[in-house]
Amino acid sequence: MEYTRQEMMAIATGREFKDGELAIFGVGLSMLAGFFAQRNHAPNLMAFTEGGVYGSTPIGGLPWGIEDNRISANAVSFTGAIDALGFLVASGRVDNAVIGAAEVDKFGNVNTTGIWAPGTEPWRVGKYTLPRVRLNGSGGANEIAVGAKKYLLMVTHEKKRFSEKVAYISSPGYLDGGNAREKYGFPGGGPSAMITTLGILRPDPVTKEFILTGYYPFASIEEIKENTGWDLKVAPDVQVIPEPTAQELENLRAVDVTGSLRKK
Amino acid sequence: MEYTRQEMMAIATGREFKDGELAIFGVGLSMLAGFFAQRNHAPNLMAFTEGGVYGSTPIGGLPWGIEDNRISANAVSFTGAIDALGFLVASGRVDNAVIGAAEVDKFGNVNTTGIWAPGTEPWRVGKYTLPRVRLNGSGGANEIAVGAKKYLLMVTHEKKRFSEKVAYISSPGYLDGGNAREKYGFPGGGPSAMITTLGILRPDPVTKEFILTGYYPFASIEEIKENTGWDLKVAPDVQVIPEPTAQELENLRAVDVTGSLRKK
Amino acid sequence: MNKSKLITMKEAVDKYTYDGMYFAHGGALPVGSDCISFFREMVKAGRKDIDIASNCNTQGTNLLAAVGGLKRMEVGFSGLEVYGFANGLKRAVESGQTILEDYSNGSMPIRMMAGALNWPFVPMFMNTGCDQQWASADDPENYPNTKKIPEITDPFTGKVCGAFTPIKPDVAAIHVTMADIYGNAIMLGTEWCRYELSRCSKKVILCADKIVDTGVMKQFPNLVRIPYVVVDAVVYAPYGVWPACSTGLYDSDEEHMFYMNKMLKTEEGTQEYLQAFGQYDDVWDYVDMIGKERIDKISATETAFLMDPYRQWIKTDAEIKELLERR
Amino acid sequence: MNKSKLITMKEAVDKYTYDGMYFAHGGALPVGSDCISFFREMVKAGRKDIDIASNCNTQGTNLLAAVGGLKRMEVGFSGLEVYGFANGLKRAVESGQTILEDYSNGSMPIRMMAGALNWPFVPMFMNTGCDQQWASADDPENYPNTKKIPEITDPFTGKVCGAFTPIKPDVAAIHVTMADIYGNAIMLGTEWCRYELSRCSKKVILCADKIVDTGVMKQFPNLVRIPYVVVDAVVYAPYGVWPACSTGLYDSDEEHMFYMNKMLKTEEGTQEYLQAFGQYDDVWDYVDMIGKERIDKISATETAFLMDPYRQWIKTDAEIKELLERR
Repeated sequence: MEYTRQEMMAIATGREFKDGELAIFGVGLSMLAGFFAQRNHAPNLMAFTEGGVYGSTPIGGLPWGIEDNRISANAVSFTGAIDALGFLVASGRVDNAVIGAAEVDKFGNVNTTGIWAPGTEPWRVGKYTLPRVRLNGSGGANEIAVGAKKYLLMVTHEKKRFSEKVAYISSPGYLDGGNAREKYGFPGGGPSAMITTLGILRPDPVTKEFILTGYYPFASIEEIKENTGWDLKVAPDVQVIPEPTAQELENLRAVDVTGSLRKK
Repeated sequence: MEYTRQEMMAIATGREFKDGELAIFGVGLSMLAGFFAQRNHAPNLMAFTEGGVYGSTPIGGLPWGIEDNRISANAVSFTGAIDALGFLVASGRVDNAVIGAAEVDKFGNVNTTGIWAPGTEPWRVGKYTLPRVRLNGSGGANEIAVGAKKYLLMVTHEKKRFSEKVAYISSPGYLDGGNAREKYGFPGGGPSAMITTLGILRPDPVTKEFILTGYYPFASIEEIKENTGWDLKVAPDVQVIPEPTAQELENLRAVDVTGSLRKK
Repeated sequence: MNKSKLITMKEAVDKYTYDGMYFAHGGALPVGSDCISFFREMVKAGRKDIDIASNCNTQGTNLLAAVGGLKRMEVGFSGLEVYGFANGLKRAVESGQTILEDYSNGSMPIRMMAGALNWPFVPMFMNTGCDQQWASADDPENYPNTKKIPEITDPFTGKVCGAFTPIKPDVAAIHVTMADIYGNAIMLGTEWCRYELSRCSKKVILCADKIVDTGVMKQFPNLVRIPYVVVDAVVYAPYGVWPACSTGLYDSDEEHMFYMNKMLKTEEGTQEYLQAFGQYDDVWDYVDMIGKERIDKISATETAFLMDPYRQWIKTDAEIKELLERR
Repeated sequence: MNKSKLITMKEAVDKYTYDGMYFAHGGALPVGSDCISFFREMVKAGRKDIDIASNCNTQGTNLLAAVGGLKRMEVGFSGLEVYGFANGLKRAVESGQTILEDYSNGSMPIRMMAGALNWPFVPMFMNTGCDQQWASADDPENYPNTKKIPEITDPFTGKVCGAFTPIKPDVAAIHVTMADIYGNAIMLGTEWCRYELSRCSKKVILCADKIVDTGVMKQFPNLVRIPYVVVDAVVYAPYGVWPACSTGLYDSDEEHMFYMNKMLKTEEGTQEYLQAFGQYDDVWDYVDMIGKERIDKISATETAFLMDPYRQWIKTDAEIKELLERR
């Protein structure tokens, strides 16, 4: 079967959503994965966006933003950001969500804020220097990281994106690992998986270090280790993740009408 | 000219509102006084209610409540309690308001919560005993007391209602007098006048004790002192308050269509 | 959003309410927009020891207190506005049967919002420097009380304000003008605390004057302040606010407001009232009990025009019966 | 409510904005519902040293940053969603010209709400335990920072959370779908932070795609989330969100979104862009500049049906000109 790595990642992400869950989707890949799940196996997934758009499905292609008319055209309710991100997400009510990341580390912390020259990261130099490249900041991902019962990290699997320690924590994962989140009283449970373009990493239940638990048919453990910036542990029961079924691909492509994931 | 004490009180209260002020009205007397002012001399008074009903005037008689259809029939906006009482009142934005009171004291503190047998008041016995008679509690008056730039107290002038110290502070006036409010950081300025069925009391600028500054043509200083539960001071420039003009009475009665104030 | 949540009033009370629960109701207004018929059903079911978070007392809490079912109430306003004191509640409080913990009409909805946000506390200037802070019915020996609304210092300015507990009820029944079977709802008139209440409660039951097609939600999504994702059950509750008013649909029934409150003044009167107005089987029976004459009178409301944009989506009683049977 | 607040875009910028002001904008969304044409007018007027509280970056802040007018920005999201990084803002931040203080999309509106409530601080779990708390662009030497979001202890449970400063801008420009001349406004689509923003700002200017008769407000008062009492000025701003979208009226102009952002990448490009799209006299000129072809294309939106209930109240350009002249 023909499919791209992006499509495999979107489908693997979508598989993590169960029917009936309350879920918030961001834009782009994350939204495609979510609406794929709704179409494929979770018809009662209750999806909403950061701005408080409820009960809608995209029309006319991938929305350009979470308030784009493409996602507003058939909504049943519009509220606001405090409702969506405050009452439902940061409060601990949301069951599942997806965060995209420019950089993650072995404890699932996410950086979407900036790229610093190696050695000049704020935590290393004890000073908030300007990033070499300014990225987009956290958006609503911080609320998801703090409040969602569980959430998924979607990341392109490249060494520069999988660091021992991120330059800047835009959205907290397990911080320094173990029970470190407890200190901050976060209502949410932390990231449940990293779904990458090569496989799936899940946190060790105790240390919270992310370990390899599955890889796609086209990838290998070796390739994944090579593309990970920390000494990646491999789960004893690591598995090959089933490739997309014909039905999954059909449903994904029905959502991805403009074919944004089919570009290799 | 024929008018009742209630009508005089409502008109005297209405005279305190200036054109263009942002004002919140409660039900009953307070609402009549406010809408009288809007009709009589303050056409741009911006009135709203505790529940967030904006831009309306009563239809078909005195509303039974601040969310009654009589006040909702021609509104331009309905929001909610946090908007009205939080964003506009407790925050310090409202220019003027009216609070009714079962009991007031010489520093303008208001009790609308209960009547205790003399000697059993919580502050006296150091214990929150049950009131002999349970009243209505503070409603939104506490937010007005805390936040309005200034506000008026409307009280029937009877000795039992004008105490040295109220049994229970439902809505804070000047507390123990002087600068006592400062300790609590209240955004509002405190009560600017007590408008009673006999006259008007205003706070001394320094001590904040309420003193008699005016009385109605049908009342006397003596009558007022007799009906006040503390040793009422009289302002050196105490004045007779002008009786309602024909136009004022006409406008008040146009608002008070059911004649609730005309009952003697 | 393809599962109907429409159940009957009796089913809702049976399934979602229980003795000792922490309950909240909304509008929670003395004169308008509260789920009064839900309270009637709870009284019919004999619910007791109820702990209530209430923006304001209504004829619903007044009735529940009158029958001795109200253990405790946190409230901003305990009267009936121009209709006077709430005799049932007043009697229960003065006799010591109901513990009444006082807050105010601004602090109660903010505490609900804090519950919705899952904050540990919420800082305010309201209710401090006065007896809402110093007097606690829950802890009456400790006066001035320092635990009900403890002081907290602003780390930026050093200013002191009050810290309040958030409100997170077990169950909330919320009156709405219109709801679809999935739980999307439109309110006409002030929301008071209904929006916040729908977000802070563990279970949410909508009591809707009208059941409508979802088409109205898609035409007016900005009016849908309560979306299906926070709702557990939808109940068809025609004239559910009676004898108080529902904006757009009916005015308050002045005669019955006074009559009901007068009857609740005594135990005997309360029983007599329940004999007359607590004996019906379902909502259709309930509407018959109110009677056509009364309904015609209260329905002649000046706010009726507010319903005009939505009439085409209203489900008939026959359609609603079918929706209930089809489950 | 009988004084018109309708003024022209130029008058609004002249009267209410000034160099160094603490400004806020809303929707504040990358792809929809921000007052982009208000930013264009500020750029025309050469406003500089602007300090901005922003839920999200938009083409408005992107443009202001590109011309060097943005001194500082507190923000939740600084990109353009699927349209990519905001090149004008990115350039200003990387060069050190604009100080960017990071928060998140949830904490920014809550800080606005705290400003509206006039709280000294607001406690949250958001943005703690991470670099929004530890890194402060305002105070970069102090890392981990302990003053930007200091810890505060819940007096009830002993739990620790973050204390945030409230936001109280000097001036806010807020896009709304419809406004009447008195300042009552209806928004279609998500509010994001516009409701809170209209309450926390000292001065509020509405930028309305359509000027409507007050009749629509009286028919749909529950849609009027911004009432006249909090509004200082109303500006007719047709296609004011272009090239982003206004729900119910027009879609985002994909081509121009990319083109504009590409041009803002350099100073030269920015000047070229302003030559092409910053040279107009009034809103009628502005609409001509966008051009009929582009307008027809973006107006063919799937959300157009959302406007149907309100069309009868929309004022024509001729009526608006008369309303402006009659002042």
